[in-house]
Amino acid sequence: MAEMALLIVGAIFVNNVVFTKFLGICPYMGVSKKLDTAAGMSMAVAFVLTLAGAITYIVQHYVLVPVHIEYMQTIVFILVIASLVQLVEIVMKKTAPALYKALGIYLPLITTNCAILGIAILSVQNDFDFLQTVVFSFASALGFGLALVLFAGIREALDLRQVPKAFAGAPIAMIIAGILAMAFMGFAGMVK
Amino acid sequence: MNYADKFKKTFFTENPVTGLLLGLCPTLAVTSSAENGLGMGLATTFVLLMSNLVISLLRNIIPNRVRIPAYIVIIATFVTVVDLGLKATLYDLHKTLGLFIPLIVVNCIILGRAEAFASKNTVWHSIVDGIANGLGFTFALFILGAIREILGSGAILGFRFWPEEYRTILLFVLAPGAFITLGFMLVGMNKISKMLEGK
Amino acid sequence: MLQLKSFKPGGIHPPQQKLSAGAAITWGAVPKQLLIPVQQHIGKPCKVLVNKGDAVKRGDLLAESTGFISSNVHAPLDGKVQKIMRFPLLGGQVRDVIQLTCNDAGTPYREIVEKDYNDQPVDIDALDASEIRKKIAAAGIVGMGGAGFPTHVKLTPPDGKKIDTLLINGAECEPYITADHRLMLEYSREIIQGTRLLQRLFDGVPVFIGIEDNKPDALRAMDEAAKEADMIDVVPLKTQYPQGGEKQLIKAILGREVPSKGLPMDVGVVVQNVATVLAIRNAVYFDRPLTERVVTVSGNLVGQPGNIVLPIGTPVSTVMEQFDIDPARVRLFISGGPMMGRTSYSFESPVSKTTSALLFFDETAVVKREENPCIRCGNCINACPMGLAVARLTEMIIANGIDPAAKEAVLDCIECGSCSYVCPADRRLVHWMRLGKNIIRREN
Amino acid sequence: MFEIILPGLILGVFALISASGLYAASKKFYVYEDPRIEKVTDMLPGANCGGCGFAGCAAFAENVVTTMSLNPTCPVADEAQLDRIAEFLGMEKAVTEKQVASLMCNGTYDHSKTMMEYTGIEDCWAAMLVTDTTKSCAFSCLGLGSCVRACGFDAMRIENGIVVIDDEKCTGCGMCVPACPKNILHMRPYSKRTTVTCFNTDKGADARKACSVACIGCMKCEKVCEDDAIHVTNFLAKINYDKCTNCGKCVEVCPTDAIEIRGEEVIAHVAAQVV
Amino acid sequence: MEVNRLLLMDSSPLGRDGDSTKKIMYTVILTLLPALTVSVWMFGWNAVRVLALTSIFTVAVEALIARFVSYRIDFMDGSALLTGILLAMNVPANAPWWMLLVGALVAVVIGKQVFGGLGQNMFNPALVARVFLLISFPVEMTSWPLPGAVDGTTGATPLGLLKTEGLGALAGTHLTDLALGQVGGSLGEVSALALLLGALVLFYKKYITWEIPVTFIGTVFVIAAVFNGINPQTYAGPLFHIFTGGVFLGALYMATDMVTSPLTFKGKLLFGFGCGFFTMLIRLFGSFPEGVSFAILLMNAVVPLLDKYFPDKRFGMVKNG
Amino acid sequence: MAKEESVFKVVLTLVLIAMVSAILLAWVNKITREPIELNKRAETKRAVKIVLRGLKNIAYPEFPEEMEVDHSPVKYFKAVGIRGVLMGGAFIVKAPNGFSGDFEMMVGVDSSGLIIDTYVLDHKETPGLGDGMLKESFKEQFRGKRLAGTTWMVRKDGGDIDAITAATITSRAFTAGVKRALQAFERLKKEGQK
Repeated sequence: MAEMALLIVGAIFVNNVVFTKFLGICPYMGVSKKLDTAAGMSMAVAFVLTLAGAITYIVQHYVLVPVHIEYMQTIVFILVIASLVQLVEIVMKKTAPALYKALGIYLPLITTNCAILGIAILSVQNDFDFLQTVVFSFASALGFGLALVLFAGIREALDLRQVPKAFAGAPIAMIIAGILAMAFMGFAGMVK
Repeated sequence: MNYADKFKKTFFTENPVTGLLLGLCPTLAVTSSAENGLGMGLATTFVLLMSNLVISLLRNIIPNRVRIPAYIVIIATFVTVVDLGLKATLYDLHKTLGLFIPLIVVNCIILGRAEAFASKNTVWHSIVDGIANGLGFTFALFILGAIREILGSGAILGFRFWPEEYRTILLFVLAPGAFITLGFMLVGMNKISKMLEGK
Repeated sequence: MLQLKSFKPGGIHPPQQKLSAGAAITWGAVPKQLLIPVQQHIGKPCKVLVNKGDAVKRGDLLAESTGFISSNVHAPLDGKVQKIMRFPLLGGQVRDVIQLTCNDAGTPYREIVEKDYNDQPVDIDALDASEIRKKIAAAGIVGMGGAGFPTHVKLTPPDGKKIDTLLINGAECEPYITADHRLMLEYSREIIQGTRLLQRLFDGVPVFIGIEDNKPDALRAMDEAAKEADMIDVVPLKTQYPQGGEKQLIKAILGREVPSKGLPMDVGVVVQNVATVLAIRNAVYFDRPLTERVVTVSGNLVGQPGNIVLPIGTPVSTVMEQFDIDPARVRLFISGGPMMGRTSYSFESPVSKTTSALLFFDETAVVKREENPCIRCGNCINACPMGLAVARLTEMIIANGIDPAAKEAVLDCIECGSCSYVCPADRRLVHWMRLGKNIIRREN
Repeated sequence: MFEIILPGLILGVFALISASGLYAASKKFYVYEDPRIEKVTDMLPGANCGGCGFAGCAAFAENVVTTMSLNPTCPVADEAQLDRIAEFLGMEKAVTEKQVASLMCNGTYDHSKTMMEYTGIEDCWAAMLVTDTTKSCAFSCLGLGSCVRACGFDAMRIENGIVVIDDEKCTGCGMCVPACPKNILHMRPYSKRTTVTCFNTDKGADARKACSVACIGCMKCEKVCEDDAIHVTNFLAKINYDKCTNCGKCVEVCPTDAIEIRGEEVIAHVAAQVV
Repeated sequence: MEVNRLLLMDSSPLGRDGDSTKKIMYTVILTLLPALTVSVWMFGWNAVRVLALTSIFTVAVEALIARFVSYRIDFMDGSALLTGILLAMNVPANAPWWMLLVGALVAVVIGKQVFGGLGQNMFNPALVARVFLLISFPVEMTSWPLPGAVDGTTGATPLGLLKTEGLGALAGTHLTDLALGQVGGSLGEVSALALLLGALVLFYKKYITWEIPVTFIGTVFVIAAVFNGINPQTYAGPLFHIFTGGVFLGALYMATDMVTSPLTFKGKLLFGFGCGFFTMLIRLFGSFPEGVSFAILLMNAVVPLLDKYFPDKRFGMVKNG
Repeated sequence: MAKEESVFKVVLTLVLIAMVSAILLAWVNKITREPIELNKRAETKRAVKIVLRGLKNIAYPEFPEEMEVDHSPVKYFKAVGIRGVLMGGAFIVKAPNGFSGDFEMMVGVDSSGLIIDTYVLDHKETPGLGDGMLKESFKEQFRGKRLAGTTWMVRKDGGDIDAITAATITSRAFTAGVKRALQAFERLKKEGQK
């Protein structure tokens, strides 16, 4: 239990996907202009990331490893993830239009969210078991969501302030991310 | 197509990184030194070139409905080729680039160019486009890596600016430094682009 | 010691500056001409009934109300209509005014007025509520505290709104202004008469007269006058700005909070200013329309600050002559108090039903305000009697991105000026809030 | 050989599952949406980068189709792609003549008297909350630049107390018109260069007192106009641009210089083009 | 009547009280004097050197920006000076000059001016600089001169000792030493009482309110007490935790920084709680001995959310009308 | 845009592309497998050479053997002399609980149990801080030490090892790693004597 807690804290704070692993920066920059979109994106990522974590685990351990084609990991994972995302989108659109309205529109963006593939590969590299993989994926998504929502809040507030023209937009966003990354370094060493 | 113009564009005004803000994950992650930046940039250029080439060749064959999965498979193939190839030849570089080689797959630049350009243009043009964008990407990564390396470890590509005993600003080779440096670099590149356009 | 009542949240304590508190109400001479604004109330504009060259008598209807929320305008003096033209009013608006040349220029104004009140009052006991309301509406009475909302509308709550308390506003919290203070001292009996009339309108509900404790003499006088009246109590209030705001007064005296976007009647209360009550009394007792009011004349350029009865439409320049004010030295001229009053640029502008004070300042009293960046100190929020996050709201207004939730808050602003007053960065918070309200209204 | 064929087969199976799955799903869970949205999505670069502010290319395309506007635009697509989308949706610019904004006021500091020192927020609407005018004329341009800030094309500037419009930079977007609280900015066709530079509806004498170049409603222009293009109502001349021919006669007869004709060489140039 | 001077037209209110940004800034600086005096008494001329250098550097950097980047900046408004002094209070007394220069540059440029200057920044500039330095120059930033030591001997802070050597190493440290500042640390970390003395003035002037300091210190106290209660052998006591390190400096002067703290009552409570919580999280489980600066920076990032989702009750927001 | 595509074509194209890709990859994998293996081994070998330098006439196996010390796997290359005598060994150990987790290091020990040198194989310690363990000045103190006679703890914890400034945690992990390697050697020696 304590181990799981550490895994979760580690994935959210200590090794935050965005601030220390540099994964998912594109949506982090792109979808963080408004809090609502940021929250929607976070939920969509959490959903897909957890699902993808589980499926890639199965693929890795029941297909790739037995036939010794670990080198095909990238291509198989991305194919699985891309299809999964599209499938989820299609199914959700029909069966749960309300949910689709809330999450679905972020789904296409997720295919190119490297956090999904990155976390899947990291889980494999860390030799996680199935449960660990799922928990790790979900916690990483929470970390991503935390970064995204924090950042969206700041950007919304920033819209109301007088940022110099040269820095407005992406540059200031980067610098803020830098300061946040600095602050997150305070958690270093918390999880061995 | 005016090649000089095209290259100027992809290096500055429409540089994938500083102009369009694409492919930021590898940009930030591997630029703790100029060498790493260069390596990642070239690896990406290779994938970009090859995928552009193949996709423009197959552009009339691939059905629309499975376009994206097909492109991704093609891209992933070349990424794996690079991965294996680097491991076989430049083992140390591969070790530092690590996780980010497979992630070239999801680098928005590649899929973006595949969709935006290669799927609609001839092979030759797609090759030029791939090289231009790849080099633009490499250029940005190299500059970013160079700045961070000079500030953070006082050296670049093995050449030291000041003696090793002197302090360097460690933060620049760490995660926060990547963001902050890129932030300032965006400002600088914008200024340069404006100057170039002003001419 | 008894804890005096006051409102929460917010509030500030600007210097009182009640320079004219000791000066009894004076009466000037009839001016040569009057410039009577056609509209002196909030609501539908009036229809002008007179034409160029018409001779009018004191009390004649000059402009007629055109709807329920509208108010009549009467001639304060006998005279001849010279012209109807655009003219800058106090507060900077350029509006239609009726220019009236007075027949009795130079005669003491008091004589003319007192003639009216020497008659026997009408038999008020014979009047029923609707007749009283009718008389008030006919007399063109509007809220004389500053807002200028037609009084008869306020006194006619829609069906279903039960009024259980009547408040008389004698707080007069603005610095400098003493007009209501003097009225309460000198006309306490008449005000109580007016109050009882209002009480009758609402079936004898309890009445509280709220007066700030910086006017002990007025408190005593009103207490005395209210002694024999039933269910009329004088409530001393702890001095705090903006105690005179309707919502704040209700909160202070009754502890009730008027809901956002709501009116006092939503919590069963009607609030009337003492000057308005006096006007109501005169209108009902003597059928006199509202054609004059007491105005405080003060400011650092006024040697003898005082309170004077002025016929509506008197050009300010006439008052300045009477108070010996050198126009060349005036740099800042405010109608109303310094917190909520408006600046004006023409000394020819006329006094209206809502002009409570005329303040004249020279260069030395002017604070030149350069807006500095907000440092989010939160003073504005602590001072705001409406509990608004002023700093955030103004940020949104400036950035032109007022989010839906914030819109309601912006519209709640009562423009009391407390936030700007305490802002260390000299930000024009009230002005921005007013602009914000304006933007929201334009959107709708 | 087997070690090479096996991976091929495995990935082939994956592809088969994913392709047929997607195909089946898209059939089974088919939801109608505007087919144009998909078409527009196809025309976009498809980077799904989110750079436009929308959640992906499809969301952006939906916005384009529903609002019929390419604003906000896609930062990745090039001109040609955007043009293609515009063409597909039939959003080509109407071939009507370009409109430009023109100010119906010439109340510079020289022509009208400044009545006060306004020290409030530098914004016309804000000023209107404090005073109806800053000059002797109640209709005049406040010169605080709300329109300048509303103009996205750098076509306006404040000069000598009034706003000056650059006809060449003006794109006729009309954003400045509602930005003016005095309602004195109006749109006119680019080629019609004759304007009444006054909005004062006071009687002649009052108007003249307020501003030396005010329209006094003397009717001279109305009489001299051969095209029935200028009429005085409420002591103010107004031009009907459907009829005006830029003849300039009204300008000549106006006793107060309240009618202006702008850049005559430009008119010649435009005329030549029209022919 | 002819008027030869134009009247002023402006929106109400036309009066103002006497407070100004400058006055606030310089008052805060003055209230830091007791703490500064204590640190000069402890560390001697070195403290004066650090103070002077950071002050000059920050003001100079701001002046240069005001001069060369045509942006409306009043570099003497006291905000740069205050940042400089707070930065000085966050570094060891033996900090080399170049580190202070880097710190000043980071504080003014990255911490403040890139956001648009005074009032626009999201993070406390002095803390941005402190954390920047801590990460960049860990050696210089973690060797603290001992108070009164003339020979330049350095040692760890009590928190540093706790982290690396466990509770046993602290046997000789008395609480009174901690409260008065008789321990190693940065200029401002040393004397909690002197800081409190200065802050009393700020409370009186209402420049700071009780919510953030009380919840901040309270949270630290409670968490420390809980852990100390569970295992007094491993975890130090609550009084140790609040008197040591930067808790007082952080709670009274850094977390309460007007620009970067929430505006609302509930926001302030949560902000203080978060600062305390993260401080203790890092102190107890992280590898940095001290977490105050990280905690405040983190909570700075949450401020927009707090302001947005925990607004104060507006007048008239009553239930059932 | 193309008209409605048939299921057959859609599925077939994707499958074909996938298969071609996979076959291509399999082929690339086949030709690169050997060089990659060589590269991996070359690195280890380089390390072994460094940490066992100065030992003459020794032989060690191509692939490491494995054992367990403190429940942690230790890989090692046994260096044997001409007559099969144990001349030393290179031990790949996990240094536990570094600043950023465990890291892998190699320790070379000679026949008498003295440390020859240390080599860090793969680490994520903070650059400029924790990576002080790569510096000569730090590594020097370990050389020539043996398991006995030294308290294998950093000075702060009452041991004999001078920690890297401001990187006590890394030093602690490093020291523990070295100790582990030495214990492994002792075990090896005992086994050899049996």
